[in-house]
Amino acid sequence: MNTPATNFKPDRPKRLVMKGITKQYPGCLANDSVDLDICVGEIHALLGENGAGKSTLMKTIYGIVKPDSGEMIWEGEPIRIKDPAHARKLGIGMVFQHFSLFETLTVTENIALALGDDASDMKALAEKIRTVSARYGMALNPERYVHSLSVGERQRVEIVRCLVQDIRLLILDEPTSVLTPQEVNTLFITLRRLAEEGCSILFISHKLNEVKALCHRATVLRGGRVSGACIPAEEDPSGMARMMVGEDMPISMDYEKVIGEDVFLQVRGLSRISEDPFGVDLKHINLDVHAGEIVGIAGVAGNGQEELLAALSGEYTIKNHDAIHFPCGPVGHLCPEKRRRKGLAFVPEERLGRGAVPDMSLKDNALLTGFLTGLVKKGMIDHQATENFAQKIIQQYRVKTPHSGTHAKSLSGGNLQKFIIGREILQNPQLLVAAHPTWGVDIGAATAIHQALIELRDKGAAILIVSEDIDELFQISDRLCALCDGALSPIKATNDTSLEEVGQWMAGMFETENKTDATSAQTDIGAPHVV
Amino acid sequence: MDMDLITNILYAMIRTGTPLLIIALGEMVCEKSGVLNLGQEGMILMGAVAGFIVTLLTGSLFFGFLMAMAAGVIMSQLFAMITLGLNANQVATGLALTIFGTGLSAFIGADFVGQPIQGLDVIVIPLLSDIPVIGKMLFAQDAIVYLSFGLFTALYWFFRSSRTGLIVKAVGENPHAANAIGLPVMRTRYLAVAFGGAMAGLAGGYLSLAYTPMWAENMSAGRGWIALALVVFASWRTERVLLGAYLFGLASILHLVAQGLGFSVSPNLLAMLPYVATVLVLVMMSRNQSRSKMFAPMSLGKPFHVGS
Amino acid sequence: MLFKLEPRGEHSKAMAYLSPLLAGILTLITGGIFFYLQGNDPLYALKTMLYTPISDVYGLTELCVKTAPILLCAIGLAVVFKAQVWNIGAEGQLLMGGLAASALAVNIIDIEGVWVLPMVMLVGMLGGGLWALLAAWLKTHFNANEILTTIMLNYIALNFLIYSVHGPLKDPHGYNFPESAMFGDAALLPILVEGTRVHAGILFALFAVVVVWVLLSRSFIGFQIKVLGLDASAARFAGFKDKKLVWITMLISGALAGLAGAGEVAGPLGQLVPQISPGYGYAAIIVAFLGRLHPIGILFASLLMALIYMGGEMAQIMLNMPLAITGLFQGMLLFYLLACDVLIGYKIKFPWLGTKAAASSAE
Amino acid sequence: AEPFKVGFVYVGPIGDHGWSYQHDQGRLAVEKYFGDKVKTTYVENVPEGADAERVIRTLAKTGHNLIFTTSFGFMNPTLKVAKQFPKVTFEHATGYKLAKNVGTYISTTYEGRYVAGFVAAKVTKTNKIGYIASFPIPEVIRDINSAQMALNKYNPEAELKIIWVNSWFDPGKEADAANAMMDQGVDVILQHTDSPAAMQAADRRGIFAVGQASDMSSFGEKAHILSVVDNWTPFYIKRVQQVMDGTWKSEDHWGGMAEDEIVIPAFTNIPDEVATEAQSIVDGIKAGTIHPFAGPIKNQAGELKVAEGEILSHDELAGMNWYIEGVQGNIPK
Ligand SMILES: Nc1ncnc2c1ncn2[C@@H]1O[C@H](COP(=O)(O)OP(=O)(O)OP(=O)(O)O)[C@@H](O)[C@H]1O
Ligand SMILES: Nc1ncnc2c1ncn2[C@@H]1O[C@H](COP(=O)(O)OP(=O)(O)OP(=O)(O)O)[C@@H](O)[C@H]1O
Ligand SMILES: [Mg+2]
Ligand SMILES: [Mg+2]
Repeated sequence: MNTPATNFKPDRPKRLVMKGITKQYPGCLANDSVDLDICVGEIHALLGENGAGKSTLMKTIYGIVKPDSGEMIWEGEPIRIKDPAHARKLGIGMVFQHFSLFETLTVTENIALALGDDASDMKALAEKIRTVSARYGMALNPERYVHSLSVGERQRVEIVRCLVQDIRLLILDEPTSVLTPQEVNTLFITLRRLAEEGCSILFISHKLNEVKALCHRATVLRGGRVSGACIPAEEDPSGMARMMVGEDMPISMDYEKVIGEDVFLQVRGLSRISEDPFGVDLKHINLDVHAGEIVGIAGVAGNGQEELLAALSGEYTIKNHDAIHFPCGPVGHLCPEKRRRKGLAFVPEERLGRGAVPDMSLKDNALLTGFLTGLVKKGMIDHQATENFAQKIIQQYRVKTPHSGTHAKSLSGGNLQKFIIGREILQNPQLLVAAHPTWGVDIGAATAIHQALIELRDKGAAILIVSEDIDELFQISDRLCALCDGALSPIKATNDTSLEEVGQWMAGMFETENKTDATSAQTDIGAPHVV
Repeated sequence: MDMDLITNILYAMIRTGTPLLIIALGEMVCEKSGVLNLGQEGMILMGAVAGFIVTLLTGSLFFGFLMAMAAGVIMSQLFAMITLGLNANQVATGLALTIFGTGLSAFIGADFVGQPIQGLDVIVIPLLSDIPVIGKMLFAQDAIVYLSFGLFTALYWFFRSSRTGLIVKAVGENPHAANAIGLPVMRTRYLAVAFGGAMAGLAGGYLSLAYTPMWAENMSAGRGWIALALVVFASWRTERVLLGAYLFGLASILHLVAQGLGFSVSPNLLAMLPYVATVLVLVMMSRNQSRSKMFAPMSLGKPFHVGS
Repeated sequence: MLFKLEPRGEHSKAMAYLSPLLAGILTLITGGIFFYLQGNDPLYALKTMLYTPISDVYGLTELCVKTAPILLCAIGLAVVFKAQVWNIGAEGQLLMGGLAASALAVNIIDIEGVWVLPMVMLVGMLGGGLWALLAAWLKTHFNANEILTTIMLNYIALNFLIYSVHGPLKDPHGYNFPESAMFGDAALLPILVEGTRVHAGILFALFAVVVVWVLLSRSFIGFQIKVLGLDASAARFAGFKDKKLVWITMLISGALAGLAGAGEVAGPLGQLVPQISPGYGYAAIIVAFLGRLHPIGILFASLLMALIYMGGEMAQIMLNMPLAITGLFQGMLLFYLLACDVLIGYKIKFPWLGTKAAASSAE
Repeated sequence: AEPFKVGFVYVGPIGDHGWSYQHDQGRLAVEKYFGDKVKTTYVENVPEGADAERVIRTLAKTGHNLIFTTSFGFMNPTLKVAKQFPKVTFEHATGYKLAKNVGTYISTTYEGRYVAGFVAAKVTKTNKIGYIASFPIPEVIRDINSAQMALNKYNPEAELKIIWVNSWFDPGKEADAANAMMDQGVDVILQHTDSPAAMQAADRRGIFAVGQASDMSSFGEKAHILSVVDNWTPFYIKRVQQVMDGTWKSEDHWGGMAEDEIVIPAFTNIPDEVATEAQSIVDGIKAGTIHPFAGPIKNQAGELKVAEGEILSHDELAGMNWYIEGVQGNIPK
């Protein structure tokens, strides 16, 4: 990752020029006369806080979004891209921020779907997938079903889907957020190689050091407008960050590491076979979280995080009650409500559709988990108390919303996340389990959330954080471990470990006593046989 | 039981199962694309009445069946406009379609009650139909039964090997992803609903032109609901739809056969049998969630709106 | 595209009230055109259908008689549907309720006492409730789709009712015809207005409206039900017990449908007959949606539905129209309502009208 | 002057081509016969539940002078409304309760069924005769017995195979039942259900069938041997005339062949000599010399229920709930 891009000269011919692109969404100007140009063989970064309009701009290129005004020039010719099929014909490929894969179909079928009618010969296509993926060092078995693939492998499918065609412009929307550091390295090698072959690449990422390592040029968007441009190799990350969020926002902080007190959460030998055919089994997990500390669990999504979180929150109950212990005794068999009564609070991964009900007001969403704090009397809702609680969350956590009657779904991602975290923290939990607390959240909001977590820790609560963002984990956790394939790595104080070591853990390179059983168990359920 | 009786039971099983098979296959395609249309009864009845009237007026069974399918398609597009175009609740709209279709067909058909027509004749395939036991069941049926065999084969291939089938599955599983990679989500759904309508209409035509060549109000007698159950029973797999349709066909004639053979159980209780059997089978099929999950369209019944 | 939908940030309150009105107006217009094409004076025809049946006191009481079972079933469905549990089985639950109530009533014909009627009603509720729980059990334990099981259970209940009325519950002195003996006076619902048929069933229904209203808007159970319906994974996350909620909602709706059945046999019928319901359970589904699952909405919707039924009869008598128009009107009304409801969540834009012209009068 | 208003309440749709359809044919005949003097109204598909009373009452209230309620389930509602409208005349079909202004009427379909039994006994080659039955109510039991009486007399070898389909009108099911019976060797089908589906099924397979309620000859060119047709026209015209004239009296009316209320329009597809004999039986029934339920009649257990020379009483017929000797199986519950 640390080979800087050297062999690039900006005087190359332009592959794509965008001029004055404007896109108005109801109530939000997503792109405001944006200019952008990409040269042949260039890796170009697009930076910007959440909602800055990056994805919108990319979707415009791929023909999914029709701009209200502005023009595009493709290899010297003015062009209007009608739809993705048209974009593909031109040689444009896109890897989406949110995967657009179909779990019940095979790799070949998934790729065939995106290729249009010219992919009618499935055998030939499978062969092509094999050669292309081997050529770029991203081995893929075309017959596998997508649901049986890890997230990293799915990412490969997305990329290979673009590569099997004659690719001239590859758009990658936040491709690295789901990869281990090692996988990121592989990806970068591939991308550089593509660029050398003359392919242009548009690369969106929030991770500025990656941008610095990979990209030739960068354009920064802010509130839908181009707010700046730079050569990343010559810029330091905090400078770029300032360009993204403006001067007045806190962008990062260093937090003191502490050592926890008594054990609050004790997990011993937690194993669970997943009922879901697409799920991961948990394999003999041991874990302690002390009061007054933050423990981080790193790992790429789809390695058992959901299952572990469900077991901790009580959404899965465990037959072996002793597997999960609070100071008051075993809780493995208890339902979420009972665990909450014993001091647990929980921030789930999906903020909409789990952490909050999209079609309910913030007030009702405050009641969703806040009902234990005296909001319900004799089975009846105390509407006034609920309203007060909602107001308190909104004020203390600076949730931007007109009023507490707003539906959760109309809040921006970051604001909703602040609301949910606030709701959980205000219940004064003794244990907070939070999944991906700042996923997809802009730097300002992320900093606010981090501060809230640290404050809670300092009040003596035990905190467990599961995240895919290693940088975040290094920043706020006191101790760290990683989850891979349902098994947990050793746990170390953050100061005693390194990015490389955690990266290896994330890739499964660690010893646990049950590792061998675990892998054998994996083989017979790994890929459900499907007729 | 002698051979002849078994031959005849098998023959009747196919005949009784055919309308169910056609409806269920149509509905399966529709559901595979993620749309749940509970308006089967309404579409069947409209198909039956339209087919009957056209045949009576033109004397042509061919036009009759064509019109039956057209009527089904029109009804289904009414449903599609409301659910897909306007994002309305699919369950409620489907029920409304059933009520509306039942009423409308009775209204249109009022003047055509009690008029006889020459129904569809069986086509006996020489030699093949003489094969013992299965000859009659497979090779002495009418054209629509043969068509249903063809339909089954075509759909089996469609979902297994065709690109369009792949698109239908993809749209039903994850319309957002499908939209992102540029698959025509809405067009696929409209067409799938139309296909479902055409099949329901065809089945209606089969009832009024071949099965019992006459028009009578409400003559579908709940077959649409049974077909809906069959699709779940089959966990959205073509070959199981076939199996289910014929099994149900068998169940619904067996109690009649049993009575004829002199078994005396209350016919009221016997009449419950097909429904009890459906529930039991449904229970057995649904129990193992993960098995059916592979084939169940994940976005079934959920509205999808393309923001552009 | 003729028009485009544009999501509103928040649901429009005004449209939630305007949409039924709009749907009603559209139905009237279409109905009028339809009558006109049939060769009737549209205004007179609409008046015959929608006003004449309730133009006198007796008509109004009849409206209550007809409304009671529909309202009871629909109000129960509001509760299950809120939880996104699709109980299509109110019909079967009503039949089982009527059957259970009758089974008790015909065995205590000669017994007097104030407790007789409450017992009969309770047994009816129990019958309907247990029948619904059967579907709930199949759903929670075997994961069987409740839409299909409840439909099948409707057929089974109907056959069971027919069996009972031809067999064990047949009036021994009834010339072998399929109906039970008339109930004893103690088991009959009291008449509210002398000389009419309006019975206490409508009071039960109104009471149920109030209770369900409180349940859904004030109680925590109601909140849990709503959360489950809107977002099952949020309910699980919050620790609400989804299976328990399925059982509770099914029990409530089944018991209310059962009460409706008991009210029919102990009310206007006074005995068990094979046809205690001309499809009230199915009509209730429409009513529940028409009333947008809100108790007050459902109250009005069931009055409207009952009126359309009575109007259908009146149209036959006065205009010689076939019965099919009842179904046509109901289907049309529901179509229009569902279509108009789109305005609650979306604005409709007509791109061909220029860029900003929008049909978004109310927000 | 105001026309005389007559109302009809039907249990089914007039489109059922069976029971309600035939009543409606009677209504149309009344309209035709009286012209402007009479105005008729009908309400179809009236459920035999709580709605019936309202419909009947609405008819009474809207100035109908005579109201025919054409199904058993309307019995109690008819009586209730009749009490409130003493000036209106009511006629209730197939019931057993009379009142001052309520008469009852029923047609003796068993006479037709007896003739059908006779023809079936003569034309069957397999000696297996199918009988599609709806619900085990007295009327249906009575007709099964009547057909069996004919078999006992004219072809004791022949066996009646009864299939209950549990519905008055379900074409698909009736066709299935017919096919199931044909599969078991039946070569003549009688039915006490309303749709012509069995006739059509028989026609396809080249066996014989007897039409019910309406003339079904057009549905079975080769299969149709006779239809037992309900002809309500003479009765309805008579009653309307009586009420108009003020000569109407409440009575329990049983109308059959003698009154032309049960007619057999034609015998088709059968040998002339059978047709001739059948016609003579019809004539005998009309003349009162032949009664289908003439003794001796034994029940299934072989006990003598009606002695030689007597005929089954009216009361026994009205509530018949036992099979006569020769019928196989039990009456279902
Ligand atoms: N379909 C849509 N309808 C309305 N508004 C939309 C739509 N899609 C995006 N927006 C809005 O447009 C703005 C730009 O969104 P976009 O997805 O381009 O942001 P982004 O820069 O990609 O953010 P992120 O870093 O979160 O991916 C946001 O405010 C977003 O809410
Ligand atoms: N699909 C959509 N349809 C309608 N409005 C949308 C849509 N997506 C987003 N919005 C609106 O756009 C605004 C911004 O949403 P978005 O989640 O993109 O915010 P954001 O800028 O990324 O904020 P944050 O940085 O807090 O995540 C919100 O008010 C939201 O209501
Ligand atoms: Mg965002
Ligand atoms: Mg984005």
